[in-house]
Amino acid sequence: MNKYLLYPGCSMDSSAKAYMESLNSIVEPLDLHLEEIEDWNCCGATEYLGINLIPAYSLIARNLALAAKQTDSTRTVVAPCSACYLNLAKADYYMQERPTLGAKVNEALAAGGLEYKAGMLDVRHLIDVLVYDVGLDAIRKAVTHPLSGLKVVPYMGCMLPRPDYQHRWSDHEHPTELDDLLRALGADVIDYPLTTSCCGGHMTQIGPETAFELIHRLVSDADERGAQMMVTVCPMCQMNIDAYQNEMNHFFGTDFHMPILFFTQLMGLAFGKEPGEVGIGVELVSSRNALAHIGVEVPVTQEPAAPRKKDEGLPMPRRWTKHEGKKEAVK
Amino acid sequence: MTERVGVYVCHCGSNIAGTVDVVDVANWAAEKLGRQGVIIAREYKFMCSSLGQELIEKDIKELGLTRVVVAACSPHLHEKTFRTAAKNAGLNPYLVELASIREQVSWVHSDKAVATAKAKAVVSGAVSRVIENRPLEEIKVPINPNTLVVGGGIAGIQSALEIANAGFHVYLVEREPSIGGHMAQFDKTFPTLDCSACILTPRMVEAGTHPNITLLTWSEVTNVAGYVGNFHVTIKKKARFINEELCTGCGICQEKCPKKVIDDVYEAGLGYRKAVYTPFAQAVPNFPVMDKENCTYFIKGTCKACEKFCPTGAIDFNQQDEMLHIDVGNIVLATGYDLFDARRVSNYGYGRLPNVFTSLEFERLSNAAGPTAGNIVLRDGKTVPKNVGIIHCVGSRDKNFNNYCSVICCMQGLKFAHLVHERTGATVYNFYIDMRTAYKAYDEFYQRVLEEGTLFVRGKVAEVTDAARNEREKGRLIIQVEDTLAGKQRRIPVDMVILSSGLQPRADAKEVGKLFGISCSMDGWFTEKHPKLDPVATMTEGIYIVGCAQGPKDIPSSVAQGAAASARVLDKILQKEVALEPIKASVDSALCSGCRICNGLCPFNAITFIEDDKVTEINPALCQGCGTCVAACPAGAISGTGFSNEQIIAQIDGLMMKNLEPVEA
Amino acid sequence: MPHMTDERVRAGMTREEDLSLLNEVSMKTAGVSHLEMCIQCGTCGGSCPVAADMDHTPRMLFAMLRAGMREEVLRSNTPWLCVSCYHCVVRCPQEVHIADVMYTLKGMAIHAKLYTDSTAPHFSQTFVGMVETFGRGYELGLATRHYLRHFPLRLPGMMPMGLGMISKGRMAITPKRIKHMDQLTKILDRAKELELTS
Amino acid sequence: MTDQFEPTIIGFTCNWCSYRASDLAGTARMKYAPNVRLIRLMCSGRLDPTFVLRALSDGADGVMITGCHPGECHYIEQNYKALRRYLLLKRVLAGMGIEPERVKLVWASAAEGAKFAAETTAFVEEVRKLGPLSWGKDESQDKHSSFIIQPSSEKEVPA
Repeated sequence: MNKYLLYPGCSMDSSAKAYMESLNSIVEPLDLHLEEIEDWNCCGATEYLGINLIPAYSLIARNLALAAKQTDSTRTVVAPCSACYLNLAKADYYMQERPTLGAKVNEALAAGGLEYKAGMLDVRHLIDVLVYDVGLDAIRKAVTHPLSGLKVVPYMGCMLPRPDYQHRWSDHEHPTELDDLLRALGADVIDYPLTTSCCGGHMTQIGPETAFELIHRLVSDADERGAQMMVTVCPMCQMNIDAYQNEMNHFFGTDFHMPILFFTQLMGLAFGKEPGEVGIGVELVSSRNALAHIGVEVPVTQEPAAPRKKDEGLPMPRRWTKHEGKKEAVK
Repeated sequence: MTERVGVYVCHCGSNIAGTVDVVDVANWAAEKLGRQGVIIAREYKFMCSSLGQELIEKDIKELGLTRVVVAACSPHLHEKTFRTAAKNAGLNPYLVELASIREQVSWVHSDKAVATAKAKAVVSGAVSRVIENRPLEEIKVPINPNTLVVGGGIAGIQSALEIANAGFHVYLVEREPSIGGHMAQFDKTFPTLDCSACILTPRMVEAGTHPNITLLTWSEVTNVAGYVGNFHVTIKKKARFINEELCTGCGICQEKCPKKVIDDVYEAGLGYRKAVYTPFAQAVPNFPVMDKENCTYFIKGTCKACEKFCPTGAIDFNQQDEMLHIDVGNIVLATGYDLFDARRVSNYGYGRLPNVFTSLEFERLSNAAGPTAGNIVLRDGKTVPKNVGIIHCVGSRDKNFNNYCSVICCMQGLKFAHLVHERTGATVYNFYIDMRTAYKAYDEFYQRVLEEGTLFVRGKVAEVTDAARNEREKGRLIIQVEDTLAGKQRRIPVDMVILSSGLQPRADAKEVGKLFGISCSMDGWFTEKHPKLDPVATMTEGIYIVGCAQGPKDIPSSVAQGAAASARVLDKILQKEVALEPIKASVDSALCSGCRICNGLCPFNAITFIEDDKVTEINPALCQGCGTCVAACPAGAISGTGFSNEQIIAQIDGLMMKNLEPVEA
Repeated sequence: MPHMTDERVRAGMTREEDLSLLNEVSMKTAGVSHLEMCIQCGTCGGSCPVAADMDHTPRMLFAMLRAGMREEVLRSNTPWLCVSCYHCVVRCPQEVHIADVMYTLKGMAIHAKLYTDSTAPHFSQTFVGMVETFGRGYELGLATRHYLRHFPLRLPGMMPMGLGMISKGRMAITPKRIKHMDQLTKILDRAKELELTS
Repeated sequence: MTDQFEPTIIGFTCNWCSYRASDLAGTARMKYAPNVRLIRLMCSGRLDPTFVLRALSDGADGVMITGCHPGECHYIEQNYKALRRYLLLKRVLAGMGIEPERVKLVWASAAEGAKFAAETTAFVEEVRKLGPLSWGKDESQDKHSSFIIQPSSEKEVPA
C-alpha cells in the first residue's frame, strides 16, 4: 500500500479540476492512499516570493507545519501541481540551507501555534511517486485499454525537473519519467525537445505577448512533430496552453488545435475509465479528435524493424542515463 | 643520567627580538629549566649564521652538551641546518630540537609580554621533549636500477626512452593493445599543426625496439609491494590469443574476421574494428589481440576464420592470462586521462542529436587514417557541413561537472576551427567563456585563426536544440547563447556542433592511486609532492607522476614531465642507495598481545601479523612514520621513533610548565 | 581626502556605499545566492526563454549589481519578465541562485518604488491580497480585477475563454476560504514584522 | 588588561598540512589569539587520545586537533582515523563530566594559514566562554592532581 499526504493546491478544484477527477479515478487501481493536509493554504505560486521573503516562506511553511502534524503513517507529501511542489520543496530546502531563514519562519509560525523542523518531510511530485514508488510495472499491469495509436508529446514543464534540490529526476533538461509512463500506457511517445521549456508561467497575465511567443514555440513544435496532443503534469502549463491557445492563434494568425491533457487523464483512460470520469471535455481545446484515434479499432501493428544501418553512416554514442556508472563512460 | 642541555634563542634580527624579549627568555631558561638539565642558555642575533652555528658547535664540544634546543624559526626552515651543525660537533643530529618562536610567536602576536610568556612555554616544551629524544641513524637501502613505467602514451614513452637511453632497463606497461595513447588518435597537433602520427610513431617504434625496454602491452599492474628502491610488482599479461613468437603482424586475421565491433577506444566510438584487431596500422607492437567478449568463436563455439587463414598458425584460442613478477627501484605513472562524458551535459544534445560530436570524435573524423579518411562530414557519412559551431569548456569550469579548466580545450577548439575551415570552407563559430592561449606560440595561432575568418562568440552556450522557431532554423542544429559582448541572446543555426570536452581523471584513478600508495586531489588527479617545486614526485618515495595523470596538460608539458621524472629516477639509480628518514614505528614483540588492532590501520602494508609467533611486525622500510598504529596499540607495544609517547607527553608537560622549579602560579 | 571622492565621481566611478549592493541583494535572498561567484559567462542570458524582451540579460544585471548601479538595476524589467523556468539555475556553472535573486530584486524594486511598468507588481500584489484574504487563490476575482486595471481592451477578446472556463466549472464564482484564516493572518502579520527587522 | 579569563590551549598539528598552515600564518603576519601552544606530529593519526587527556590534566582548558582535509591525508587516509578517535574521545569526555566542546577538530591544508588563524581565535573564544576546566563536576578540585594519565590505556576499536 502506498500512503501519502496530499497537498492539492488551489487549482485542483477549479481550473485543473480535470486533474483532480482523473487522479481520484486512478487511486483505486493503483492502491494509492492520499490523505489531504487539513486546512492547507495557497503556496503563493510565483507571486508571493517576489514581494517579500519571510511572509512568503511562512505562507508555504504553514502547509509543511500542518503536514508535519499528520505524519502518523507517512512523512511524504505529494503535490500534483509543479509550482506547489517546487515551493514546498524550496521552503524545506532553504530553511535548512539558511538557518536564519528557518529560525525566522519558525518564529512567524509560532504566532499561529505551529512549528516546522526543516527536513522532516519528503516533498515529492505525483509523477515521481507514480513512477518510482508505484512503479511502471504496476502501472502496466493496470492498463486494460492501451493507448496505442495515440501520438503524444510529453510536456514536463520547468518547475518539476528544476532546480531539483533533492536530485529526484533523471535529468534537468530531458527527463524521461513522463515518456516512460506514457509508453507504459501504450501511447506513441514522440521525442519532444521542448519537454522542459517554459509555458510562459504568469506572463499570460502580465505580459501576454511574451507568453504567446512561448506558447507558440511549444505548440508549433509539437504540431511539427506530428503530435495529436500534449500531455502535462502541471496545472499552470495546462491552463496556459489550453486556455490561451485561441488568443495565441489570433496573435500570430495561426490555426493550431493542440489539445493538452493531464497525464492522469490518460492513465484513467488506459485503466478503462469513461472519459467523463477523468474530466475529459472540460478542456477548451477539445481532445475529441485526438482521442478518436484510440476510440476506433486500430489493428495491432508490428513495429517495423529498424532499417539496417547504411554502411557510410557513423555510429551514434549510447544515450546517457543518470545511473550509468562512471566506468562505463569512457573505456 | 642527567642530560646536559643547551638553549639558544635567536633574535632573527628584529623578527623575533622585536616582539619577544629574547634576553628574558634565555635568562629564564637558564634559571627555571636548570632542573631539567639546561646548563647554558644563550641568545644571539642570527643563530643560523655560520657564527651562530659555531657557537653551538663550540658549546657541544667544550661544555659536553648532550641535547640542543634552538628557539628560532620553523623547523621546516632550519632544522636541517642545526642538525648538521650538531653532527659536525659529534652530536647525533636527532638530539637537536627546534622551538618555533618566530612563525608561532613573534610574527603572530603583538603584545610583547604575552609573546614573551608564550615563547618561554614553547622553549620549555622543546626542552622537555629533547631530553626524551634518542639518537637515530638514517636508514640506507640499495636501489634496484630497473624502472617500471605505467602507461604508454607520449608521457610514458618519453619517460621510458630517457631512462633506457641512459642505459637502464625499463618495463613499459600499457593496458591497451598498442602504445601511443590519445596522441595516436589525433590528426594534427597545435599550434604548429605537425602531423601527430609523423612525430609520434618514430617514438613508438623506438620504444618498441629499444634493447633496454621490455614492452608489455595488453597488460595491467595488479599488485605493488615494497618501497623505494625495492618495489615488487605483479603484472597481469592478458591473453591475446595470439602467439607472439609466430605472429608476423600480416593482418590477414583481421581481414578475415567476420565480426565487426564499434571501436569505443581508438576510434572514439566513431568507427568499427574487428573482433581480432590491432587498433591502428602503426600499432606497436604490431600483434593483434582477440577481443574475447565479441569473438564469435568464444560466444558461439564456432568460426575460427582467423585460425583457418593465419599463414603462421599464430592463433591460439587456449592462451591464458599470465602473471609476471618483476622487481624495480622506481615507478613512473603515466596513466593519462579520460575524456569527459559529454552526454552528461544534456542541454548540448550529445547522444541525442546526431550531428553533435565530441572532440575525440572530431579528431577521428579529421584524421586521414580515420573512418572517413579525413573527410569532415555529418553523421550520415556524406554531407559536408556549411556551418560548424565549436563549444568550449564542455564539462570544465562548471560546478555541475568538473570545477577545473581542462587547459587544452581553447587551443583544441582553435585547431578544429582551422581544420574545418581548411577542409570544408565552412563558416566556423567558436563559443568560449575566456580564451586561454597562454603558452609559447599559442596566441599567435589564435591570431592566425582570427585571420582565417573564424567567428568568435564570447558566451557559454546555453543549449543546442533541433526545435526550430523559423524556416531558417528548420532541419538544423540551433546554438542558443548569450553573446555577452553584444549583450544579446543569439540563436545560431549550424549543421555540425563540436564539443570541446574536458579532460578528467581516469575512471579508476582512485584505485590505481591506492595500488601505488599515492593520493588523488579532490578532483581525482594524482597529487604531486609539491605543486610548484616538486611537480613530478609524489609523497611516496620512488613513485613519480607524469602527463595528464597529474592534471590536464598539453603534449609539450606531458613530454617535459616525462623527461623530468626520468631525471629524478636516474638521480636515484645513480645514487645506488637511498636514505630513509628514521621516523618509523616498531613493535616490541614482548609486549605485543597479538590483538591485531593495528593490522588494518596501515595504508602502506607495513604491518604484518606473524601467525606462528602470534605477534605483529612492522617492516621499517615500508613504514612511512605516520604513527597511527602507535596511537592505536592498546598494549603500548608499538613505539615510534622521533615522535615517541615519551617525547610527546614530555612536550605537553613542558608546554604546560609542569617542569619548572619552583612551581610557579 | 575629499578631492579623491570628487575625482572618483567625475571618473564615473561608483560611490563606496553602492559597492555594498551586491551583498545587500545576497543577504535578502533565500538560500545562499553565490552572486559573488558570477564569471559573466552568459549561460543565464543564453538560456532565458524571454531574454529578447528583457532590457538587460541576467548576466548584465549581475555586472551592474557589482558596479553598484542600484537605480538602473531596480528599474530593469528583467526580474519582472523572469518566468521562473530555472533553466539558468541548473545550467549556471557557478551555482548562482539566479531565479531567487530575481525574486529579491522584485521585492527591492517594489520597496523602492522603482519599477517602470506596474503590470507585474500589481498582479503580484493583487494575487497576494487574495491569498491574504482567503488563504487560497481566487482565479476569477484575480483575473477580473487584474484585467480591468491593466488590460481593459483585452477583456472582450477574453470573454469566450472566461465564459468557457466558468461554464466548464473550471473557474469558481465564489472564493474558497480556509478554516483557520485567523491563524494564517497571525503568522503572516508576525512574518511581516520580522521582515522589517531583518 | 581586563580580568577576563585567559584559557591555555594545546594544539596538535600535522607536519604536512596544519603545521605548515601555522607557518604560513606566521609568514603572512596574521595575528591570532596567543593562548594556543602547538605540538607537531607527523599526522593527526598519531594522536593518541590520551595525549588530550594528559594536556587537560596538566591544566589545559582546551585542546585543538588539526589535520589534513578528508581525502588529502599525506598518509592516504589516516586523518579519518583521527576523526573517528576524535568522535569517540568526545563521548569519553562527556562521560567524565568535561564539556566535549573543549576539544575541537579543525581541518587545515598547508595553504590555509588564514583559516588556521581564524579557527584558533574562534576556539579560544569558545573555551573562554566555557571558563576554566574543572574536572568531574561533582568531584573536588584537588582530586585530579593525582590522576596521572599514561598513554595507551585506551582500547581502540579495530579499523
